[in-house]
Amino acid sequence: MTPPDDLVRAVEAVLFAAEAPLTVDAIRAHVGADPRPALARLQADYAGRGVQLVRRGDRWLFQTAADLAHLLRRTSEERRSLSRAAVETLAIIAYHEPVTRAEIEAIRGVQISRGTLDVLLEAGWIRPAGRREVPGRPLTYATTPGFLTHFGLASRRDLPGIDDLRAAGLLDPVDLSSERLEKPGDSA
Amino acid sequence: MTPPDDLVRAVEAVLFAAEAPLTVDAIRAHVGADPRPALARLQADYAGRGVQLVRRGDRWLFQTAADLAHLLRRTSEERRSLSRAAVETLAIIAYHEPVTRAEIEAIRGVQISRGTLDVLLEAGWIRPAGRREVPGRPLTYATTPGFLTHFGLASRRDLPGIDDLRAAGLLDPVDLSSERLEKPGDSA
Amino acid sequence: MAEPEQLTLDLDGWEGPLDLLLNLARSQKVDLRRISILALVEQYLAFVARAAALRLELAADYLVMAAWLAYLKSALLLPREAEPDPDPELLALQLQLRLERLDAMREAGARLVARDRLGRDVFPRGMPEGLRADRRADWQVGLYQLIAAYGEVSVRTCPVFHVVADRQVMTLEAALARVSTLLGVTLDWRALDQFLPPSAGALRRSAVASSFLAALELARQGRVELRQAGPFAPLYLRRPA
Repeated sequence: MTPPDDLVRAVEAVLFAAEAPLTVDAIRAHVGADPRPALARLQADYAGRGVQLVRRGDRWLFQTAADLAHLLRRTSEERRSLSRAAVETLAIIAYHEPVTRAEIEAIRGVQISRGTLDVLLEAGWIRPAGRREVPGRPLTYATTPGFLTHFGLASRRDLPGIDDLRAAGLLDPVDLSSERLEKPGDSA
Repeated sequence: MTPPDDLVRAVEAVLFAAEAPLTVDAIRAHVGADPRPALARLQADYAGRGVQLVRRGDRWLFQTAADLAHLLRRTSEERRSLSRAAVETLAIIAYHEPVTRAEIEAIRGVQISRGTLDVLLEAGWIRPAGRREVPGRPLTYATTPGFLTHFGLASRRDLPGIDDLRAAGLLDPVDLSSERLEKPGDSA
Repeated sequence: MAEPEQLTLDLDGWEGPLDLLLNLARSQKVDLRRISILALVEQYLAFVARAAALRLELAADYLVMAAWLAYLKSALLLPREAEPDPDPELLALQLQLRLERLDAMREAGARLVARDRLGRDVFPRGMPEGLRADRRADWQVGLYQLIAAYGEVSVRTCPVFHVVADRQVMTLEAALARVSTLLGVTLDWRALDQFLPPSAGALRRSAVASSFLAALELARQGRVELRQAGPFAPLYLRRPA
């Protein structure tokens, strides 16, 4: 390939920097000469490269080669841990579904922020599951098949029950504050 | 010139499509392989063309060749030119970084007026670069990758005349006690 | 008045005394390392004197610099003391270094802005397709965390029963009945403790509190008169005459 002459270089730079496809006249206004021979030369130079010189109607532009479009988009996986509020909310939905936001809050004893449900929805673990026919018709939430897959469950029935949790020591209030002095049953 | 292989085409397309200069890692994330051999090959391919592949800091970008500036300058968007104070402040930060506001003021012999650092921060050329562990813990400033890109520097070592200035001792750390020069009462 | 204004504008052109000094030094047309500090000081002092003669308001830092330079000048001219402190030669050298340093940065800034600048002289691609990176979160949460969280929620929110075991109290109703009944027995003032049932310990404390409240309630209804000599003195009750 012979080195490009000044006109070819000029047309190349003008088209590269242009913010919209340019007509031959517009290119000529920049470079001060008929750009058509240079356009033909550039088209040949870029043939087979990752960038192509193409004509759309009567306008010219550089664009990336169509077969490489997939490279311009990529998905990256980010390891992130779920907030405590989100884990608790997910657990409550899994154990009580279908359940409304107000019911989740009543069970947690704390309000849940808008973002918490969004995170779970985006993760694909919960879904809106219709409205409850009570005043205000609140939306209910339930888990998805994706939830079962992620947590390796065949069905929701595989979730350990309250008694299983107690047996496993998961109901021992080990890290709770001293304000809770008694558990039901202990004092009776 | 041999036709470019797939990796070269891929790196070429990714850099053409990018809206900002890319690091080697960012390119690798898109093309799935070490792009460095391809970058070297592309730099050679584009040498002498109207478009160049350049490295700015650890980032790469295509840009138009400098000698074609006269064809491309956009008279419509006249850039607001920098004040003398802003230019000097930028030079001091670039050549002395990281540098505190007090050190900049000591070199210039005047206080920095309100807008000067703001203008440079807004342009994306400087950034806060941590605090100096001296009394008062003053904030330091340093330049950004955007500074290298805008001023066409491959690295800070390419700053005009930096080696000579260093050799002449003109980039030595600023002795803030020399401020006393202007206060005869203090030194007497 | 036109002329002084002209000079005011001129003064505004300087960014402080160091800037002015550097410009005066440059007018000596020699390498900054070989300028005559004495000549420079003369020029500066002459400038300040001229501005003062024109009754221009000089910024304080110009005058401070003038004072310091006058001191430096006299120190440089006077015969050397045995141990001059600070050494005037050293001070002159420091001033020269400051001028050189500012000059170097001024020069560097000029060279910097004259470079081929992106967006002014060289251009990035005008219409980049753009790259997209879709971030997918890979949530790190397992079944154990899920059920443990449910356990915690259950523990935190299950109802807590608080049983008061065997505590003797005298209710307000009982106290009201007892005080009313006893008031009917006599017309004399009687201390509150004479209205209490025979008891000790916790029940007595409860009886005092309830009987006191009963006395207040009966007084409100006009069914008893109360008398107390002072704070914490015994409280006396009597049926109204």
